[in-house]
Amino acid sequence: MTPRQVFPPLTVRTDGLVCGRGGMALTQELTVSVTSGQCLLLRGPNGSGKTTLLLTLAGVIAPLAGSFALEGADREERWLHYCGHRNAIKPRLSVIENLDFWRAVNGGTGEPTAAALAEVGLAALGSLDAGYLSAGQTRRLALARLLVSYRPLWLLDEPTAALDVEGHELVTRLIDRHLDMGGAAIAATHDPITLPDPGRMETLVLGARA
Amino acid sequence: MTPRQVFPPLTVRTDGLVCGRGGMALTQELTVSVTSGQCLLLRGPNGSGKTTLLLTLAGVIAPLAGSFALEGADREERWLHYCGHRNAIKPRLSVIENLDFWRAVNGGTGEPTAAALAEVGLAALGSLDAGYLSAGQTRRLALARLLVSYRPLWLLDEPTAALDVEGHELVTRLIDRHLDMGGAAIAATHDPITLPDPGRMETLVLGARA
Amino acid sequence: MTMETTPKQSWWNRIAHPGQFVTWTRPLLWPLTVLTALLFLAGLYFAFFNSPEDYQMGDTVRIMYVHVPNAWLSQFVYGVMTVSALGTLVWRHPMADVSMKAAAPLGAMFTALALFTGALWGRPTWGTFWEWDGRMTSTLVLLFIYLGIIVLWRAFDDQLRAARVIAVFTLVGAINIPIIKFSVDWWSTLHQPASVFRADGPRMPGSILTPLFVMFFAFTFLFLVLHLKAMHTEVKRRRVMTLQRKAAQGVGA
Amino acid sequence: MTAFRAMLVRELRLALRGGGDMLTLVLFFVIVGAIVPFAVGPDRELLARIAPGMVWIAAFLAMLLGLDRLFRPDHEDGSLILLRQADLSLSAVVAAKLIVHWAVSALPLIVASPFLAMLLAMDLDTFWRTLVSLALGTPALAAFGAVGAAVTVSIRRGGLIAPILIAPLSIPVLIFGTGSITASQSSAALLFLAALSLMAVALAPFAAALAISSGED
Amino acid sequence: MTAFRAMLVRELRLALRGGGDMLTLVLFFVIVGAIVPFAVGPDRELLARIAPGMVWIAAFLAMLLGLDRLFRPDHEDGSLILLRQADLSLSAVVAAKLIVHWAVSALPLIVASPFLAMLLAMDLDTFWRTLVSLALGTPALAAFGAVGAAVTVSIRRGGLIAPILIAPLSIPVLIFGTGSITASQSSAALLFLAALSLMAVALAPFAAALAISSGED
Ligand code: HEM
Ligand SMILES: Nc1ncnc2c1ncn2[C@@H]1O[C@H](COP(=O)(O)OP(=O)(O)OP(=O)(O)O)[C@@H](O)[C@H]1O
Ligand SMILES: Nc1ncnc2c1ncn2[C@@H]1O[C@H](COP(=O)(O)OP(=O)(O)OP(=O)(O)O)[C@@H](O)[C@H]1O
Ligand SMILES: [Mg+2]
Ligand SMILES: [Mg+2]
Repeated sequence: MTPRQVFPPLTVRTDGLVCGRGGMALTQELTVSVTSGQCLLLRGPNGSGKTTLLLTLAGVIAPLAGSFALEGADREERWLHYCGHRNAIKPRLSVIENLDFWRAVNGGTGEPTAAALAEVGLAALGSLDAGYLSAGQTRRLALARLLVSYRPLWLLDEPTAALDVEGHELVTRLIDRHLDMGGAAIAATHDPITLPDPGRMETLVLGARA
Repeated sequence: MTPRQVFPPLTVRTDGLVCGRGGMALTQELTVSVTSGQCLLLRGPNGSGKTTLLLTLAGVIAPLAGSFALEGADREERWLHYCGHRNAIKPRLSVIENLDFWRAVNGGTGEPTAAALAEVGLAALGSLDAGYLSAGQTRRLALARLLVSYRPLWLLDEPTAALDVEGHELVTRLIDRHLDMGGAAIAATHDPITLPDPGRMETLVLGARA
Repeated sequence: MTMETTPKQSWWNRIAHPGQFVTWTRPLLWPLTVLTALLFLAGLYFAFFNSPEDYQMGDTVRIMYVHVPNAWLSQFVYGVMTVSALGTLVWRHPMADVSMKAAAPLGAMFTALALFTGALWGRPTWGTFWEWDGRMTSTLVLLFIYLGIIVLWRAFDDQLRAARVIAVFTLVGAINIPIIKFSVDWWSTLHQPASVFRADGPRMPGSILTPLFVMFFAFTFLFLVLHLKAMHTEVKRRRVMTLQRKAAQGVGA
Repeated sequence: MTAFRAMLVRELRLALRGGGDMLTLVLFFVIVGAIVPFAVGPDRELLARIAPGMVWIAAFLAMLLGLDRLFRPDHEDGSLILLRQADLSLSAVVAAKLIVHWAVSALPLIVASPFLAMLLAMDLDTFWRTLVSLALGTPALAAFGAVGAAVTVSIRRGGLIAPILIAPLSIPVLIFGTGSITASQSSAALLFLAALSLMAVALAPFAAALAISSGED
Repeated sequence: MTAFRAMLVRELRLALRGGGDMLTLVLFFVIVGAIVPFAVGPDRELLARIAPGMVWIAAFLAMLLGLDRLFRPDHEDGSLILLRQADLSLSAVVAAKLIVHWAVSALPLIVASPFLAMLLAMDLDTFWRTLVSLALGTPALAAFGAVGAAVTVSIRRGGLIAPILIAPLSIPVLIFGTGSITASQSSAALLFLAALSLMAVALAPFAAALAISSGED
C-alpha cells in the first residue's frame, strides 16, 4: 500500500564531527555518510555517546567540532524524525488524540492515524488514556508517530526498548519499509537489529565508556 | 566477599491471585510460589500485565481477587526491593548523593555505596550530576540501589532495559549472587535472562495482550 | 470493586454487595418519597396559613421555615459524609464510598440553599444580601469545602481509588469544621458587623416552632430519598463504566 | 485541522482534563477572594478599597501557579525536542501555549469576578473598571510569564533567572492595573495597560522560542 | 546518618539546588506588599490598619506557590513507590518534607517581612507581633498545604485543586494570625495559633501518608 521511493535521493554526511556533552568530547572525529535506503546502526557501551550523536544530528546539541549536512533534501521543509529515550506521549490524551496531534503538527503526509495504530498493534486501545498504556505500548505509540508523517531521515534511539519479541520484528519491518521508500535511518541500539537484506546495514561502534 | 545465605529461607506464595488495572482483570488466576534461591521470569507480550503483577506484589495496586503472602520473613521489616520502569533517580543530586540517600532510607544493610557503584560500573561518575547520566547509566544506578541494602525479595521490571551487552551480564551476575545469598527474585523481561544454573529459573508466561 | 460474597451473611454484608444493596433498598424508595411529600404538604400548610407573622419581620419570617432546615441539613450531610468516610477507611465497606460520593453534591445544594434563603431573608431584615455575620460566613466556608470535595471527585478518573483519598480529606475537614466555626465566630465578634439580626434573638412561640419542626423533618427525609436515589444511580454508573472498559478491551482480544 | 489549531486543542485538552476544568479554575478565584475578609476584617468600605489590589494579586498568583506547567512537562517528556522538528514554527507553538495559558488562568478570573465583586463589596462602577483592566492587563502578565518559563526550562539554574525576569516586568502591570481601577485618570492607565499587553504578546513568542531553541537539552 | 536525617538532607538539597522557587516566593510576597498601597492609596494609617491582614494573605498565597513541588516530582519519577518500601515510615517521609517545605517557603517570608512592614508603614511594635504570629502560624499553613498536596498528588494535574482544598482549612490560621497582631486580646489569638499549628503539624503527616498510600500509582 505504501508507494515505493517517495523521497528524493538524499545523503547525510558528517565530516570530522565530534560530539560531546558539557564540553567534553564523547566521540572521536566521525566521518560517515548515510544515503537513501541505508540504515546506520550505532553500537557501543552505555554512555558512549550514541544519544549525544543522535541529538547532535537532530540539531539539539551543538557539535564540538566538525560539521554535518544533509544533501538532496530542500532546506525549508523539515526532514527528520527523532525518536528518543523519552516517548513524548501525553497522559490525559487518548491514544488517538496523541497521534492525531503529532500528525497535524508534523504535516500529515503519511498514513492515516487509524492505519498507523493498527500497524503498531494498538488498534484496540485507540480510545484509552495514553497514560494507562504499558511501557511497550507507549513505545509502540511513539513509533506510530514515524508513520503518520513521512520524513526522509529517521533518528532512532533504542527503538526496540521495552518491546516484546513481536515488537522487535515490527521495528525491523518499519525500518525496512522506510528504506524501501528511499528513506535513511540511523538507529542506536543494544540488541541487534537485522534487516532482511544485510547489505543495507552499516554498523558504527562508538568508543568504550570514558 | 558477600556472605552466603544471609536471608532466612522464605517463600512468596500467591493463590488465585488476579491482578488488573482500572477494575479489569489482566491475568488469569495465578497460583505460584517462589522460594529462596529461585528466580521467576515473567514473560509475555506488551500490556500482558507483567508490571501490574509486580506492582501488586509490591503492594501498590490492590489485587482484584485472591491473595499473596510471604512466608518466612518477619512481618515488621521491609522485605522487598522494587525496580520499575521509572528509575527514581533525582537530577540535581550527584550519583553518590542519590545512592547514599537510598542506602540511608532503606537501612544500609548492604554493600557500601562506593563498592556498589564500582559493581555496576559507575565508579568513575560518582560526583556527576545524576541528571547527566545516559539512559543505561541511570539504569545501572537504579540497580546499584538493590545492592546497598539487602532485601530478600527482588521485584525487577525489565532490569536490562537500556543496558549494553556487558550490562546484561551484570544483571545476570547480580541476580545469581542474590539467589546465592538465599534471596528470591521475580523479573519481568523481554530479552532472555539465563542464569548459569537453569534449574534456578522458572518462567511464567502471561496471557497475550487483552 | 470485588468482594468475596460468601452466602448467607448478615444484613451488613448483604448491603455490602452493590447489586444486592440496590435490590434491597429499592422497595424503600417509594414509601419514603410519599412520606416526604406528605410532610412537605403539612409543613407548607402550617407555614403559610397557620403561623403568625413576625412582629418585626412580617411575612418574610416564613422564609425561616425553608432556611433553618437547610442550614441544619448543610451540617447534617457533612456528618453523613464523615461516617461514610470512616466506613471506607476503617471497615472498607464498599457502599460507604458510594454513599460518600452521592452525599457531596446534596450537601453542597442544601448549603447553597441555606445561603440563598438566608440572603433573601437578609435583604428585608438587614437591607443587604450579604453580611459577614459569623454563622453565615461559616456556612459559606462549609460550601467551599463541599465544592472542593466535589471537584476532587471529578478530578480522579479511577473512582475506586479516589474513594479512600477523598475519605481522608473528608475526615480532615470534619476535624477542621468545628475549628473553623469557632474561629469565624471569634472573628465576627472581634469586629461586630453594623446591624446584625441575631437569628436566635426573638424567642419562638409554639405557633412558629411546630411548622419549623415539620419542615425540618420534611427536608431531612427529602435528603434521605435523594441520597438513596443518588447511590443507586452511582452504582449503575460504575457497572456501565466497567462494562464499557471490558468492551473496549474485548475488541482487542 | 491546521497545525496551529491542533496545538491549541491539545493544550486546551491538557489544561482542562484531570482537575483543571473550569469549575476548579473559577472556584479558585472565588475562594482566594473570599479569604481576604478573614484577614482584613469584614468592614465593607475597607474591603471595597482594597478589592482592586486583591483581584489583581489573585490574577498574578494564578498566572504564577500555571507557569511551571507551561513548558516543563513538554521539556521533561521530550515533546519539546520533537516540537523543534515540527512543521509548526516554535514561536507559533509558544503562541498557542500562551493563548491557552491566558484562557485558563485569566478568563476564569473574569468569570469569577462578579462573585469577587459581591464578596469584596465592590460597587458596580468599580466592577466594570476591574473587568476592563483585567481583560487589558492579564495578557501582558501571561506573556512575561511565558518568557520566564521558557528561560527556566532551557537554562540550567534558569530557575533563578525567571523570577527576577518576571517580577520587574509584572510590577508595572499590577500597578497600572490597580491604578486604572482606583485612580482618577484611569483612562490613561488603561491605555498604558493595553499598549503593554500588545507589545508583550507580540514579542513574547519569539523571545520564548529563542530561549527554548538555544537551550541545549 | 539516620534515615530521617537523610530524607531531610535530600529534600533540602533538592529545594536549594532547584533554583528560583524560594526567590519567586519572596518576590511574590514583597510584590503583594508593593501593590496594596497603590490599591488603597497613600493613606498611611489606613495602610497600617490593613497591613497585618495583607502580610498574612501574602504569606498564605506565597505558601501555595511551592506546594505542587512537594510530592509530585517524587510521584512522577517513581520515588514515591520506593519510599513506600523504605524502612522509614511514609509518615516520617512526609514529616521530613513538611519540615523542609516550611523551612524553604516560610522562613524566607519571615526574613522578607521587614520589607513588607516598610512598604505597609507598620510601626515597630506591630512588626514584632507580625513576626511572632508568622513564626507561630506558618507551620499550620504548611501542614494543611501538605495534606492538600498529598490528596491531589495522584491526580495528574492537581495544580489548582490543592489550593481550593487548602484555603478553607487555612481560614482559622488567617483569622488568628491577623487577630494576634491587631486584636485587643491578641495573646489569646497567639495561643490559638500555636495550638492550631501544633495540632496540624502533629496530624498532617499521618493524614498525608494515608492519602498517598491509598491513592495507588
Ligand atoms: C446568607 C445568610 C445566612 C446564612 C448562611 C445563615 C445560616 C444559618 C445557619 C448556619 C443557621 C444555624 C442552623 C443550626 O444551628 O442548625 C441558621 C439558623 C437561623 N438563621 Fe440564618 N443564616 C443567614 C441569614 C439569616 C437571616 C437574614 C436571618 C433572619 C433575618 C436568619 C435567621 C435564622 C434563624 C431564625 C435561624 C434558626 C434559629 C437558630 O438556629 O438559632 N438567618 N442560619
Ligand atoms: N554535562 C555533562 N558533563 C559531563 N559528562 C556528561 C554531561 N552530560 C552527559 N555527560 C556524559 O556523556 C555521556 C552521555 O552519553 P549518551 O547519553 O550519549 O550515552 P548513550 O550512548 O546514549 O548511552 P546509553 O546506551 O546508556 O543510552 C554519559 O557518559 C554522561 O555521563
Ligand atoms: N485504567 C485502565 N483502564 C483500562 N486498561 C488499563 C488501565 N490501566 C492499564 N490498563 C491496561 O493494562 C495493561 C497494563 O499492563 P502492564 O503495564 O502490566 O503491561 P506489561 O506487561 O508491563 O507490558 P510491558 O511489557 O509493555 O511493560 C495495559 O494493556 C493497559 O492498556
Ligand atoms: Mg542513550
Ligand atoms: Mg511493564
